[in-house]
Amino acid sequence: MAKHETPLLDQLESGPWPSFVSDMKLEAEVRAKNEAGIEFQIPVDVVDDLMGVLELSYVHGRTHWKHGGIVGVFGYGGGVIGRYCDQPEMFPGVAHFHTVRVAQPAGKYYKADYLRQLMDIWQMRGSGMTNMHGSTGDIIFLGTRTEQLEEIFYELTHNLNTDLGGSGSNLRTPADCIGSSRCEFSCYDTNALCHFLTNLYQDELHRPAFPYKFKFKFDGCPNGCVASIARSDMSFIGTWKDDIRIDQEAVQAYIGGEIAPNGGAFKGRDWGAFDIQKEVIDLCPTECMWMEGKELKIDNKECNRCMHCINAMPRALRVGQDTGLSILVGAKAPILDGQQMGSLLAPFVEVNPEDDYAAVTEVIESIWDWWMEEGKNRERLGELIRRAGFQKMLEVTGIKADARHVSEPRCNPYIFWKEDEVPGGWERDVKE
Amino acid sequence: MAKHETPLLDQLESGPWPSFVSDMKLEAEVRAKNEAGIEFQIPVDVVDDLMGVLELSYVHGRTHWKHGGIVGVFGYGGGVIGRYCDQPEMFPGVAHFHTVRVAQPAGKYYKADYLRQLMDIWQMRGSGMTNMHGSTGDIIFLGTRTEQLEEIFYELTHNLNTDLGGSGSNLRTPADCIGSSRCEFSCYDTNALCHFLTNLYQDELHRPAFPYKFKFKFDGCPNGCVASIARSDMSFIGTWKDDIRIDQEAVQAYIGGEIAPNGGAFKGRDWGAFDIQKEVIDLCPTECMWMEGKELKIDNKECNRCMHCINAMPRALRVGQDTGLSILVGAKAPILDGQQMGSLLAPFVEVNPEDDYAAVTEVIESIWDWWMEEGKNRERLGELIRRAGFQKMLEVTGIKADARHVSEPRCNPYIFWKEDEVPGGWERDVKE
Amino acid sequence: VPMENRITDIGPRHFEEFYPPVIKANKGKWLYHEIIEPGVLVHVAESGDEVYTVRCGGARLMSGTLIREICDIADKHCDGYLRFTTRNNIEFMVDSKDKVEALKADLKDRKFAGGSFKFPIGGTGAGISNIVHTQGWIHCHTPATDGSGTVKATMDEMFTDFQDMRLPAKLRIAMACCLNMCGAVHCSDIAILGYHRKPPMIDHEYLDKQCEIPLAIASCPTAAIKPAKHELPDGTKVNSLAINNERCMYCGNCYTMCPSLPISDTEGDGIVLMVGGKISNRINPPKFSKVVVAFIENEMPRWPTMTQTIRRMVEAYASDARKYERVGDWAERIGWERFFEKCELEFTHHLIDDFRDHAYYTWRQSTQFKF
Amino acid sequence: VPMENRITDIGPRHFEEFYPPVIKANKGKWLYHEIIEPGVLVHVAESGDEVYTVRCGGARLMSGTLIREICDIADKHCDGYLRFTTRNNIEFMVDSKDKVEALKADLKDRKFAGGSFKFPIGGTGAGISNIVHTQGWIHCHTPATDGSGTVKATMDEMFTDFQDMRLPAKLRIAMACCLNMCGAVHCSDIAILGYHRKPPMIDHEYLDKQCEIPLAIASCPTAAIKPAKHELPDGTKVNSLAINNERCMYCGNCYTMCPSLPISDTEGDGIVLMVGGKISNRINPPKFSKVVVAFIENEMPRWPTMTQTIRRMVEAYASDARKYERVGDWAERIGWERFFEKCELEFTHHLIDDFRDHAYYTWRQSTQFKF
Amino acid sequence: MALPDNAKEMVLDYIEKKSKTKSKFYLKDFYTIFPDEGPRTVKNFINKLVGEGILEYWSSGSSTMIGLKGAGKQAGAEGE
Ligand code: SRM
Ligand code: SRM
Ligand code: SRM
Ligand code: SRM
Ligand code: SF4
Ligand code: SF4
Ligand code: SF4
Ligand code: SF4
Ligand code: SF4
Ligand code: SF4
Ligand code: SF4
Ligand code: SF4
Repeated sequence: MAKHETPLLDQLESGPWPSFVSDMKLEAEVRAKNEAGIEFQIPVDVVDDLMGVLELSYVHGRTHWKHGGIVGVFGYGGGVIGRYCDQPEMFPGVAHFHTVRVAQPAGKYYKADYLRQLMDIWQMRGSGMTNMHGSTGDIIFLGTRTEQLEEIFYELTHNLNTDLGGSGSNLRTPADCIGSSRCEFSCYDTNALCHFLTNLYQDELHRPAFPYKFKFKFDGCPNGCVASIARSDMSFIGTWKDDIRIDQEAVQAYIGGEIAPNGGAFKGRDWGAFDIQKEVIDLCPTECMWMEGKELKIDNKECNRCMHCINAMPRALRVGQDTGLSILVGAKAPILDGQQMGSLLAPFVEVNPEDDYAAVTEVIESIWDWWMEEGKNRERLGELIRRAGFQKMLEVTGIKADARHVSEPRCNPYIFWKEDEVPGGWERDVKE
Repeated sequence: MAKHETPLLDQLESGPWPSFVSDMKLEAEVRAKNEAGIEFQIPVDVVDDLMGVLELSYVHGRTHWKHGGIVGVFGYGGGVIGRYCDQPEMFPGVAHFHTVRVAQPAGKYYKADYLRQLMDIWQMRGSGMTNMHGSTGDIIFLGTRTEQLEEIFYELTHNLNTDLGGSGSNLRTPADCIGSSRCEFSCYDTNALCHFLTNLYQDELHRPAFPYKFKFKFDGCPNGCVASIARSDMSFIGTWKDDIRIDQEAVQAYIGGEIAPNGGAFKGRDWGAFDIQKEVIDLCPTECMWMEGKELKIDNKECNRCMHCINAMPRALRVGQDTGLSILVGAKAPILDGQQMGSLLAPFVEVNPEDDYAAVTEVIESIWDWWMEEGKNRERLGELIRRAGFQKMLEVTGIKADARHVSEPRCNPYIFWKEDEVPGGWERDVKE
Repeated sequence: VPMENRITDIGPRHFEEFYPPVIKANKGKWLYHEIIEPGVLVHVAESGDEVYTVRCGGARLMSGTLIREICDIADKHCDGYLRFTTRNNIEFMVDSKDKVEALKADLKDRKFAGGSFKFPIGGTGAGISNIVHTQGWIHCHTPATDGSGTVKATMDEMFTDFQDMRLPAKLRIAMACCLNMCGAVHCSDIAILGYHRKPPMIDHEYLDKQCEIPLAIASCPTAAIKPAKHELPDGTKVNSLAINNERCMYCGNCYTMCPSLPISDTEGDGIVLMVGGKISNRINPPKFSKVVVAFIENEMPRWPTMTQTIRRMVEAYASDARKYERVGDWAERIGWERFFEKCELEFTHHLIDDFRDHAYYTWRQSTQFKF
Repeated sequence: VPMENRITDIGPRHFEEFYPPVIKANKGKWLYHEIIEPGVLVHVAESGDEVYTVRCGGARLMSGTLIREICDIADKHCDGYLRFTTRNNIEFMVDSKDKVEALKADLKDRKFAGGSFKFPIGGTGAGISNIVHTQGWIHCHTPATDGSGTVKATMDEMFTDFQDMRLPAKLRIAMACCLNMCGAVHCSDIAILGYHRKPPMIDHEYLDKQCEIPLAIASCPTAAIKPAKHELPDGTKVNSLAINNERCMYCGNCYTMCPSLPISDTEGDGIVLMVGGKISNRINPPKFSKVVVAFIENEMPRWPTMTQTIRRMVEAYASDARKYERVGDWAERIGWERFFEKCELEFTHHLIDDFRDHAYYTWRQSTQFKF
Repeated sequence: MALPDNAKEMVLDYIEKKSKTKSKFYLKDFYTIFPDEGPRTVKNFINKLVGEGILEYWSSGSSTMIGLKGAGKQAGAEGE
């Protein structure tokens, strides 16, 4: 028998999409039965109470959580989000209900035994409920009590060789697309770079160093499968400098209808025969492609590497071989000055594991130095750039201004000059 | 003999383009000779001194004028711009050198006798130098002394049936494109509307009523030949609601090369044979045109009246017959918040001389009422709209919000709600 | 606290431990991929090796018990390997085509007691993938709606498109339960956003006891909060706060600092819908989503007005857009005035930007419009 | 002051008095037009009537004597009628083709003593028309360069394009001598803009005598001016002002209110070049001009660096753009990185927007760029 | 609503009060003297006082200010 009636939630059990309500009921039941004989460290009916408070929110149309101040593990500035229920009497199981952010492996690859070990800890010491995964990328353990936090941390680090993720004014848990591990488009090894930088900057990740949060995300190519351009203060997106590789035979196979366009992504509708002119050449944003007889030609100098042709004909076209990444900075959610996407800072940066990605870390660290110095409390990098000016960022990173930095030059003429840029300076004799 | 040496200016006498230096020398010479026996009311060598002070500016790379607060004639708040030379001893002829703005006729049509009468006044009572015309549209009389202002005004009004133009915190002299008087594209009679409103609002034009300047400009169609969208607080641009008229025979004549495309505007280069597909259909921004056999078809519902096809084939295509105008508001130069173009306020307004253009004046006056009430000192309408919000303007003009008001809906979710829009209001019992 | 032998700063596990062998062997040497059917991909390497991926949806609010079931499936079919995608789908990978059918069949068979699929296969190509979303009423203190519930309701409605690839392009739906927008909601084809419409209430009685007044004041981004004395019904005077309601943008920042300033309100809270954003640089640059519905009431438990509005937009898009055209590209091509018409949405004054300087640039500075 | 019989508020003369008869008769009934050759247009009416227009350039700084000559020409060929265009060209209209040649011949023959044409025919179609401009050193108190001089130098350089129609589209050049931009400089294909680069000087000795200090303070849009006491060399203390140079945007507003704050400076002042603006709604909406050269020194009397830079841009445009493509459309199609290359211009940090909120939207939020 | 009978005095008082710091005012400044009146009424009244020669305009060219006839530092420098 359910501890609380949940008539509203129950209506979310029907329909084809996996029902979180059914899943919670399952977990509640498993806990109640406890066939595995787990020594639950938090109330056995925690999931029942979680459903109960959620049902109440469905009745009221309002949340029943309160913010939870500073809870976490000793010496770390983040990794735990505190929460208290505002109806603790009704739902004692979730009166204290903090989440733990656990660092996910790059590319989000797992082995079953590892996941089971995680659940061994979590079903004993927490609610057993998770988010796989949080929006930033972490494994989210959803709901436990303060006294369990150190225990969980101990077991994670000692037994699972796994650390907490980030929260607070820290570097947040970096995340990446699957990259070259399984994607033919990837211009660099996202998993490797993500893992390397995550480890290199563990101190920044765990101990507040910054005015506010800071996020890294790694996309292997401009398709942006981890949405780095929208969700990271620093976005690393693979690109290339040389020519798109063309397999002319495969081009013909696409034209001939032997290969489904776009890796078969449009199979659900009859769009008619593939028309390379209409579907590829005419949609190329730079108009740099054309057919010369049976040959597809690309004026690579004019290509802006938008990926369209490659996406449309992955068996015929491949990204170039002189690869690297572009760094864009400042993406963030709308609070406070409106949403931002990342702005291009470094058009092409070498990705070289041999020298510990020196070209990449140099940009990161010069940006951090500046932001740590100039950023106000709770000012994201993107906001600082807007406040201080793009020019200032170029100055501190030593990157030369370039037309690639803008989608268009300024349309207002309000150019501020520094005194030393103008001959004669500003102090003059008015009587002259 | 020239009064002042002008070696730098002299270098602007060569070259094919009309030389203002030669012209000034001519005027100086004519004055010196005074064959017409004019009783000059300001120094005979005023033009020599004007050249002298200009030469000095060419030597120094700096202006030699100072501002003067003179406004003009009694009871008028504008029409004259005061100027004093900062080297009055060297150039006594231009020590005081105010300009007079004279209202130009709509369409800038003139008859010789009228222009001569104007010059009769001006060569006697001023420098004889003019700007034909000022950027706003006035006839500019360039340079006279204070005591001449009333005389000039008297003669203009009594003898020439002509008034001063605007300056200061007034309605400025309205201006128009040639419109239907000579242009087949015109969707309304710009000359008539411009003249009517200029006269209707003479009080606003001559006596300060506003927080700052206010400009009207009238374009007969979206080609914008008087640049109203860039240069007027309120821009009236002709448009139509029904279908573009097509003469299919003329279409064929264009295709056949019998008529030069675009009214012959491209005759200076061999662009090859006219290609209706490439040059018209493919360039139509809404892609609403196509050939059906020998017939050119337009899906007029999708047309946004960009004028391209009509411009390209003026003998085959004509604007519709259900015409009116769009009102755009807020254009201005960049000082203070950056440049603005006019923003669409009223997509379609009837132009009806029968009822004294009531539909037009209604919008004007509701905008003025708002701006006079809410505008800060020296705040242009465009700035007020930005400060108070587009919504506020819709409210005061009683115009319904419409997707046509935006090029895109807001991308931030910062929607402010008014208390009465939200059920339950803002005062609630926290204890409930 | 067990401080002995404390281990810190070790980061996540190394990814290579978790690579399926075929991935490890062919990393960086993949030649191409194909979506064989919705939810099933093959990637072919230079070596000729293939990896078959079966992708299935999951509610990312997931129990340990379900995770164990996932592990069992991985053990059974995939030597224990699996991964999660960036949109919270689960990917089971096998190294030969033979193994695909059994895996699929196994996944399809598994259902929850309530009848829903545990592991619906899909989410690839020109369809609708899983919705990325945030906490909602399950864990956060500032949500204006629920996350898991709105997502379940929407995915039920969109389910055929999760398992099909009939759309003109990928269509990404994202959900965030408040203005903080924990996710890429601001760049999604369709975004569901929880939104408050009322300034916080003030619990004068407890405020000074529970909150540090200067911190509460400082937390407000619009400087809408000032210190104020308040007289309680019983006549006692307490230190409290006053909120300038006109300036408040309902962000809830103050509630984070001070529990006596609750922001949630049954009638005030609800849903904003945004559309037309995208992330990829394909054909054209990334775009922000635009607000097209200023407010929909919270209709628990299934938010029918919201899901039907989304459905209308998806159908209008499906029938009118061109191949490869994302929702935003389509709206821009036909013009926003047509978008509202075709989606049967009302344009209201709330949708006109009035936030800061940039607002101006979203108004129409042209005579180009459609009647 | 002759106050007797004072007449006020009568406005301009009625336009109909000045319509040539053929215009009056066919107003609103024009069918089409054609540019017969550069500078010569015919408009054909429904009635079959035709009006031939010969357009010629003029320096808009124009003497009464020259205006009388214009009147003589109008009398001789056009029954006394003429008009000015919105770009300060002069239009002589005749009602039959027969009259065109004599008119043209007459116009071509008239030259100034210095050798320049008085009435060069041209300014139509896909060429360069007259430059709209402002006062400059001839009359204004805040210019950073001259108007008439820079225009004369530029039009001499562009003269063949005034008389030809070889360009891909109309190319409009505008000139304004200071930031106030008295004209549509902000929306021109090419804009010449006078620009100060130094804050005003302060003439402490005269300031309090000449200026009302509160008005000077209030005039500053950036609030850079504060009251301050100043000690003159002779030891007397005077009321004066202090300017925060870092905040000053060199607008000269303070000089308008207070002559003791001169803004002009020989080395500080010069030219900014902007490109890519347009007004018409043809094909795409109007566009603002963009700053592409942050500063060029004033080189009197002929500004060779400026005119050569403009020439380079015009030639790059002429050879690379497509038919009907305005300068801004071309730059956007090829990408601004290519624009700078093709025009051989250096991109400097000054060209990156840093003015207010909107600046952000001009940075590149994409991986789409060309190497 | 009509302006009070002593409207003229109120305007002159206002100018007098501020005369230590400035001699010129924007039209809008006068609105504050008659908070209940519409902008047009005040405008017409002020312009009437100009017509009566009590007040006078001063122009920056771009905007117009209003003050007591002959007042202000540069007034003497204007005209001849
Ligand atoms: C004479 C003229 C330039 C010309 O050479 O043609 C002119 C001249 C002046 N303008 Fe202008 N403006 C002239 C058309 C314009 C235009 C164009 C237009 O009206 O189409 C604009 C841009 C459109 C606009 O209004 O925004 C223009 C925008 C300005 C501004 C910037 C206003 C703003 O809100 O951004 C100022 C500065 C100000 O108002 O303080 C200004 C100020 C001035 C002043 C009065 C300088 C001053 O602050 O004292 C100039 C007096 C010059 C002189 O010595 O005579 N003038 N001014 C134009 C008027 C002639 C006429 O009546 O026909
Ligand atoms: C598995 C995953 C990466 C990961 O590390 O987990 C992935 C994998 C692939 N993406 Fe992606 N993308 C993944 C999230 C994304 C995202 C991020 C997001 O949606 O949050 C984007 C940006 C979406 C946007 O623009 O809003 C994304 C935009 C693309 C695109 C560009 C599509 C477009 O029309 O703009 C391609 C190219 C294509 O589809 O042709 C692409 C192509 C691909 C390919 C074909 C790459 C390859 O060769 O393997 C992969 C299979 C595509 C498919 O599922 O149809 N992937 N892809 C992510 C699967 C998410 C899911 O479960 O649904
Ligand atoms: C758990 C998570 C949502 C989820 O359901 O997945 C989350 C939850 C919270 N976010 Fe977030 N954010 C989460 C990813 C994001 C993302 C997405 C991302 O990182 O890719 C964003 C948008 C990107 C960005 O950083 O701008 C995001 C933007 C915010 C913001 C707005 C920050 C801004 O500068 O605009 C806030 C508000 C704040 O910082 O005060 C915020 C604040 C919060 C807080 C801490 C609320 C608060 O102020 O106390 C939420 C705690 C919820 C809870 O009860 O656990 N969260 N937050 C995500 C982290 C899980 C993980 O570690 O994997
Ligand atoms: C005479 C004049 C109107 C007036 O009231 O004085 C005028 C007259 C004509 N314009 Fe214009 N335009 C005139 C200023 C303008 C302006 C304003 C400006 O330049 O300051 C514009 C906006 C320019 C811009 O977008 O920056 C303008 C944009 C057009 C266009 C759109 C061109 C485009 O490619 O965007 C057309 C259509 C066309 O040329 O095919 C047009 C077409 C025409 C036509 C063909 C209309 C007609 O059927 O009579 C006229 C002759 C065109 C020609 O000269 O090639 N007119 N035209 C103006 C002549 C100015 C001059 O002396 O050079
Ligand atoms: S971002 Fe590029 S490299 Fe990464 S998974 Fe997507 S398509 Fe592959
Ligand atoms: S990647 Fe994009 S820009 Fe480059 S050739 Fe292909 S379609 Fe064109
Ligand atoms: S704006 Fe239109 S109507 Fe007016 S002159 Fe130009 S083309 Fe003709
Ligand atoms: S006016 Fe413009 S939008 Fe309309 S049909 Fe012609 S080219 Fe197309
Ligand atoms: S979006 Fe808002 S309510 Fe939802 S998890 Fe993030 S901070 Fe909490
Ligand atoms: S909700 Fe946000 S804006 Fe409103 S008072 Fe609280 S902190 Fe300020
Ligand atoms: S642009 Fe500036 S300097 Fe030139 S006339 Fe206008 S206000 Fe004077
Ligand atoms: S020039 Fe302009 S910004 Fe500088 S001090 Fe003067 S008024 Fe202020």
